[in-house]
Amino acid sequence: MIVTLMILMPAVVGILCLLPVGTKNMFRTAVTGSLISTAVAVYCCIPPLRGETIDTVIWYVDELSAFFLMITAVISMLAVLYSKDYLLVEREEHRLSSKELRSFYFTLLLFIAAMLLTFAVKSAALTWIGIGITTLISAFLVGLYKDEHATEAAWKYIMLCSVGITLALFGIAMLYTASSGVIPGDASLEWPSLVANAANLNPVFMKFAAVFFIIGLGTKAGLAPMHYWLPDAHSQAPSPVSGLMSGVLLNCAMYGIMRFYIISEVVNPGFAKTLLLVFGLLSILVATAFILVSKDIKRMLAYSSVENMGLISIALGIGTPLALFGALFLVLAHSISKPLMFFCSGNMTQAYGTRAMSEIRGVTGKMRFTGLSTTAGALAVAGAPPFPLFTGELILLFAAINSGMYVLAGVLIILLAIIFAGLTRSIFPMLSGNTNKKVSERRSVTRKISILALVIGALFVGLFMPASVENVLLDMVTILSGGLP
Amino acid sequence: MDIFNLTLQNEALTVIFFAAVFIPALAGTILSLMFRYNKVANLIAGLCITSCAVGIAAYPLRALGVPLSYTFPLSSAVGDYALAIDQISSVMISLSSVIFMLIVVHVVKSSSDSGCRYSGLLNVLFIASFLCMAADSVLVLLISWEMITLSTFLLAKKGNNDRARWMFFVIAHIGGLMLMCAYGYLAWVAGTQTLSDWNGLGAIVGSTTSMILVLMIVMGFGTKLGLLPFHAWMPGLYGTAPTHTAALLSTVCSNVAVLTIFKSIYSYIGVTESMSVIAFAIIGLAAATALWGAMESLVQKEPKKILAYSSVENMALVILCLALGMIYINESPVFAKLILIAGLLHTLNHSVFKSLMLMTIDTVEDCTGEKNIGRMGGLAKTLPLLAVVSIIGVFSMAAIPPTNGFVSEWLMIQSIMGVNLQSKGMSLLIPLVLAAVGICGMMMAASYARLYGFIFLGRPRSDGMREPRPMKNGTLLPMAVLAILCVGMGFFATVIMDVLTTGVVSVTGIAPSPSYRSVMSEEMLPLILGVLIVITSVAVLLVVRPGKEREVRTWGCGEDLGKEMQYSSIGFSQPLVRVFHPFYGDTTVVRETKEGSKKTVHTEFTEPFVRYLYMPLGNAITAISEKISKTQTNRIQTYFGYVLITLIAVLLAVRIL
Amino acid sequence: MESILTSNLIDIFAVCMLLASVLAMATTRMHPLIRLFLIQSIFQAAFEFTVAYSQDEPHIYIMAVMTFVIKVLVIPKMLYYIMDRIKVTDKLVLSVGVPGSMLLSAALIMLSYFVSEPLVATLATAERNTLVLSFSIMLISISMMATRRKAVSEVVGLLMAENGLFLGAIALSNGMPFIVELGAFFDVLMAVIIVGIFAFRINKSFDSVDDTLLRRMREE
Amino acid sequence: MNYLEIALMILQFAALILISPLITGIIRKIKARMQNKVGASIFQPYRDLHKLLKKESVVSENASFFFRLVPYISMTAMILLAAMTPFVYGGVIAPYSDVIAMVYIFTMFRFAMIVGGLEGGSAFGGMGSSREVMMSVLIEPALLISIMTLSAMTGVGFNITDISGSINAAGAAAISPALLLAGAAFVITMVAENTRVPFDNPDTHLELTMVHEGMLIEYSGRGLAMMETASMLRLTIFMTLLGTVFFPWGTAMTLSIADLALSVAVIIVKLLVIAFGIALLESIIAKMRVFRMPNMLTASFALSLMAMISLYVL
Repeated sequence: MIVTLMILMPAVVGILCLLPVGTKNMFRTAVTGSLISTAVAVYCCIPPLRGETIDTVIWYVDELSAFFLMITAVISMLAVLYSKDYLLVEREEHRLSSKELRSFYFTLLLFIAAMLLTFAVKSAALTWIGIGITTLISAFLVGLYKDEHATEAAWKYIMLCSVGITLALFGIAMLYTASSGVIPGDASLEWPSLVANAANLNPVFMKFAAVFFIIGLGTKAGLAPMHYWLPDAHSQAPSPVSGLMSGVLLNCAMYGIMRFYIISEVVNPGFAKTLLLVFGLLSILVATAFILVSKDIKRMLAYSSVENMGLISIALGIGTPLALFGALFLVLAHSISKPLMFFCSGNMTQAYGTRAMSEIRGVTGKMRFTGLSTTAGALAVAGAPPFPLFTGELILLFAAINSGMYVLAGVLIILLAIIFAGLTRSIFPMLSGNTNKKVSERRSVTRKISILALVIGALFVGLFMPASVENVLLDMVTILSGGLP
Repeated sequence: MDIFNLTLQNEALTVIFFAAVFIPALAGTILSLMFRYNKVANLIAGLCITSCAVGIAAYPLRALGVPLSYTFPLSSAVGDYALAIDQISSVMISLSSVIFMLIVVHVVKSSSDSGCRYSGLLNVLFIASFLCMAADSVLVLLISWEMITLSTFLLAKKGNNDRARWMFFVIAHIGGLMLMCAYGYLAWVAGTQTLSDWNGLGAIVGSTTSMILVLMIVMGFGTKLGLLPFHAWMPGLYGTAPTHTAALLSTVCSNVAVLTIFKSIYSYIGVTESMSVIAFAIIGLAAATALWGAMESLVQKEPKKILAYSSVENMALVILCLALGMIYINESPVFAKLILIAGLLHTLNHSVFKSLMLMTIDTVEDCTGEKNIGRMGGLAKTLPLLAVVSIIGVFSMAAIPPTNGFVSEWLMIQSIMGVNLQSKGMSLLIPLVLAAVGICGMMMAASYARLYGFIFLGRPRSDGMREPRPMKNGTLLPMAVLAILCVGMGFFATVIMDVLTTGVVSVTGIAPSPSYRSVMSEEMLPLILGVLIVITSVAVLLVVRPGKEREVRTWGCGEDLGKEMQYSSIGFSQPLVRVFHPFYGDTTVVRETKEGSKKTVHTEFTEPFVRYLYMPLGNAITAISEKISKTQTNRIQTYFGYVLITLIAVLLAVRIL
Repeated sequence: MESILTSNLIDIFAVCMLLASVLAMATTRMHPLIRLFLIQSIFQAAFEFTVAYSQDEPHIYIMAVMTFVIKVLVIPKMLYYIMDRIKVTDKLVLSVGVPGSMLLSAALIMLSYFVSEPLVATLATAERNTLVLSFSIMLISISMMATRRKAVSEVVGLLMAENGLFLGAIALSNGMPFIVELGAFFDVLMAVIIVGIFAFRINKSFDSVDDTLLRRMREE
Repeated sequence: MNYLEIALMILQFAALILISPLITGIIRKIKARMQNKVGASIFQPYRDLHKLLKKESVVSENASFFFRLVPYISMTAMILLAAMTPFVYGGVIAPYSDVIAMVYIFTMFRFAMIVGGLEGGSAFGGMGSSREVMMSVLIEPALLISIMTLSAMTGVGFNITDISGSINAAGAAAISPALLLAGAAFVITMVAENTRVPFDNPDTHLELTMVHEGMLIEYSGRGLAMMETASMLRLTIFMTLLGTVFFPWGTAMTLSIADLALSVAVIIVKLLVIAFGIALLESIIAKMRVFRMPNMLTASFALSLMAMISLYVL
């Protein structure tokens, strides 16, 4: 019951925003609405995180989904908070009419509701439908600006993701045929029952299901050869949306792959792992190349999301408990660092009016707060010490070495070093130097709060790991390695 | 000692000690984030000085038997934050804190670049280096090592030297990643995260893997110490960064690196008989780096770059000692102990005289505004006190007897020569190493003579030199302390050697019974030699008292000496460049002067490594990424094609494999 | 009421659907493409009807009716409407050429036979080739999307892939649980509506639906 | 250490310092004789020094405090070395005469002169120092390795007196390829270090030839006197080292009068022979071009290296 409330709350707030009320209190409703829905989501996630899974006809929330739900709720709340002032500026510069503003909030909150739905549902098909809906809704968000770039990006986004989703649907069909003989009736596509008797599913069908599922959802998660929609979509969408998309939307697809990974590892162990390893390495290689070449800050951040998704899939591919712990930690780290960097780049692009990194100079001089937070963001994204991505990469390297994959560790070192070089080479010159553009920091509390919250959150996750959080992660590792909690 | 309850006492003392070290520095960092104006900057620097002062107490506390080991309640994702200061690291921590404190005092006094941001980052650097030396868990070691890199990167910001800083950051990060792998593997083999329980892991792992691990650890730390392939960032960073950052980098960070390499090789991995192959490799590399550093430092155009290469050379000698120790430890442990003491003593001496020299260079730059050594000269007449302090520094760098530089060089040569190795192949090594040390020693002495001669002596070559601004009062204090320390450590070297012996014995586990003194030529020699030099010079002074003097313009064979009549700094090292020509990447450049009529000929020295290794590597990577980025044709059809091809490829692979 | 008649009918309808998609690969104009999609949907409805009839599964009847209503009546009407509104040129630019497309589809069919070899071994004889057919329809329609330059042709390709998918699902295990199929249907419908909206936008901003113009997003 | 030994040591130390100008005089005299010139008397150096000590020193205005210190540093260094070298019996501060310290005291003297040379700010000083730098970079390692070969050969550690004592005791058996090679390298180093003919012409002040003179050009009066004595003392020390360490046979091992007398006679003969050798060398070979010097110096470096390697390998 609480789960349905959690999912419907953002939708309701979205509809409220449509009321023809002044923009001032429309913002107010949006922000307070998202605050309440996050509170409800957190309240709903606390019990599963402590172990009592919610298991009703439609909903199934165990530690894994609660972990993702929590991340989605918190990050989307910060995104809504950040977008309040971001859109005010957009309206002032007449890039968006107030009607579009209102429809933006409606679609944004619907998008959040769809994402919450994906994590909470019990049956694989419903997860698939949830992912389908998020794609369709976020297409509107990507195509918000209605100029040809945005439309083209949205078009590519829908078409490629729909192809991906169709393949995933075929994967689910295969999954159903594999499980229909074994599990009677409607339960045959539900994650818990699938995990329960995963042992006696038909292995050949499961192999095909794995291939289609991983390629289908891989397109959605931005794994290598199918990731080409990601940079266009993330660079054309407004910054809060691109922060939300790369921070949380990619997690939906990764969540789907993880759920399927649990089952497929029981049926034919090692099959999904090799696939994920191959796609992971390919994504990091491609991301390295593009990070070095790209000139636009948001495209570079999108490629670094591709790289992070590659890291997570490699961690899944290694499969040892330490690697799975690393994968989950990387998901958490990425969901915090990437939105932080997107919000900071949002500040910069709005102030300087351009996304080309070569034209943005002297940020710390002119905009002190953004300068400081961008330094933190850049270090977080590049994987420098106090921030969580460094610890995540550390765990991944430890796991790779412990499971004897020295060649993988060697390749990872080289690629991570090049990516580190590429990112720092482009971002840090933007901070130093001086510019003759009239640029000033926006006097907005909400913007500062959201960025500050992310910086503090990143530092906390990076340095400390209280025991309670550690137990949750360990429980999830047991789920991921096939054991029912 | 046992009059009061020792255990309770120690526990409280440890907590108080660590709190007293960390709290002022943390307060300084937080303050620096909030405020921007200068009054607060001095307060922040003051906080940093207090935490350094407390840091100095590490060795005395450790000597009194207080077990400085503590685990923070909060744990991190990869293990908990544990600190433990053992015997050898307490020595390193105390001395590095002394050096750190003096440098920060100089920063405050010279206030050449001491904004809030700068002193805040100094606090961060101190915490990071203290943590790294006192690390007891793998995570603390790796995170604090990377934090040192990060804070140095941010500290090095001056004007737009982004390119040099970026190169440093990337190379140091590559080193960091290598260390991650090495220590990750060791953590897995040892099963525990706490470093103090690691000993003799080499035996479990087998000789070839332990050799690879040693190589990775040495190269990992070598990126920051400046071992051969990784040294190219140093001249760039030292030249453009604020001098105090360079001073901290070459003293505190190098101490941290040497300490951790020493502990890793000798106690975590443990040296076995079959590791001599890697020892040979490291010796070869260290000798080559030392020669390279010496040669390049002779032709640099900026004093800070000369000192950068001198750091490369000195650190290479230290690594040479550590590697030689790996060979001697099985042949004759007593000499292994001697060479390890020599290596560690040289690290301490190096941090003393290098920080002294870098401070003088900063004061020179501050007072005269000149950066290029070719336009300096004649400063000794106008700033005599500075000249006195820096001549002591130059003497100790050039290993002239009464000073500490001489002692560590003397110990090094003794330990290289003393041992008589059984196997023929190994003993062939000794003459070559001795030749390398000899040549480096003299070449560095030449480059220091050039450094001192062309800054302080001769006629001023630019108007900044003719009337330099007076030194800010108080900047001389830290330099004077360091100069006294240089000569003091030269005289009372044996005291420091005994302190280091206990540390070396505790880490390497060599039997303390035949003390290193038995093998040394004459353990009191540094002191006696110093005293003798003083007595003889006083005697000579009395016998030949300075007579009447008449000051006259330097004789210029008839007409007065023109500006160009004086020797130039590149001209000074030109004979040596001709002797060692194949190693220098020198190109002669003909440049039009402003009036266009006169042409001037310059010799440009580019670092051959940058030209033949870094540039091609960088271009290759960008070329490959250029090719890969061509795959993004931006037409949606090709993207569908990619999805289709991946699907077919995977299905075929599944079907065939 | 399983009988030889129904199993033959099932095979015939499946083959006809494959034929429709192969012909779609051959057309060079938009209207016949949509008409072929319509034919394929009819065959698919018929196929579902026969399966429902032979398996006595009530929900497959509803599936057949819904397929007929949506995919035969509603979607083509919408596509035609879109085509008229944005006055797009009927000519379809093929990047591979008709003979090339035919060879490509033949290769894809052979490939799907080769690839689903292990899968087919475990199945009863009846569904064996329907699975392979659905496989090849999907691969052909994706390759159609990859080789046609028109935005609307991509939509048709996507819809044909859906048809192939449903063919496979129903053939293998008498269709998925009902709510799943319902969800899938709505998803397809939503996709077409949104694609329609964006087609208008593309038309407005590019004043043509030719994808070659969609190349401004180059990486410099 | 009874009083006789101490008295003898001080006497020997004083004698070494006092006779150094005499030896330079003798060398000049022999060289003049060979070039059938009469040449100044052998006591001429004493008179020169006496004259210089009384003269007023003219100092350039650019010279800093270090300029006045250099003569004292060099004198201290050389006196210390004189105290260390075994002359008739053994070094004055025998237990502390460490070989490595001696090499570094040589470097101290050379370093002070190089920096002193740059003081005046004139081209001569700069050129002298830069050439001295080139030479010393190649000499110092050769010196270090050749002496180290001896200490490794005898294996008695690093005390110079013990080394010469053990070679002396070994007698004829000590003559090994290592000793001969090290001796040859030491001879070349001696000639190069003291800037004798093949490397630099000590008699003239011609700009082209001068290395050693270039650095002394700014000095006058007492400073010059001290620098001259220091370089003369250096030459004598080198010669005594050659005599008593490389070919030590005959130096006194015990304090008996007979041994002492014999060792005094032997040392005088040795010094004269070496002086004659140097003078002969100077009048046969012409001065080498500056950039041909490195080949000769690397030859000496190679010789010393081979000496040490032969010690280990054979």
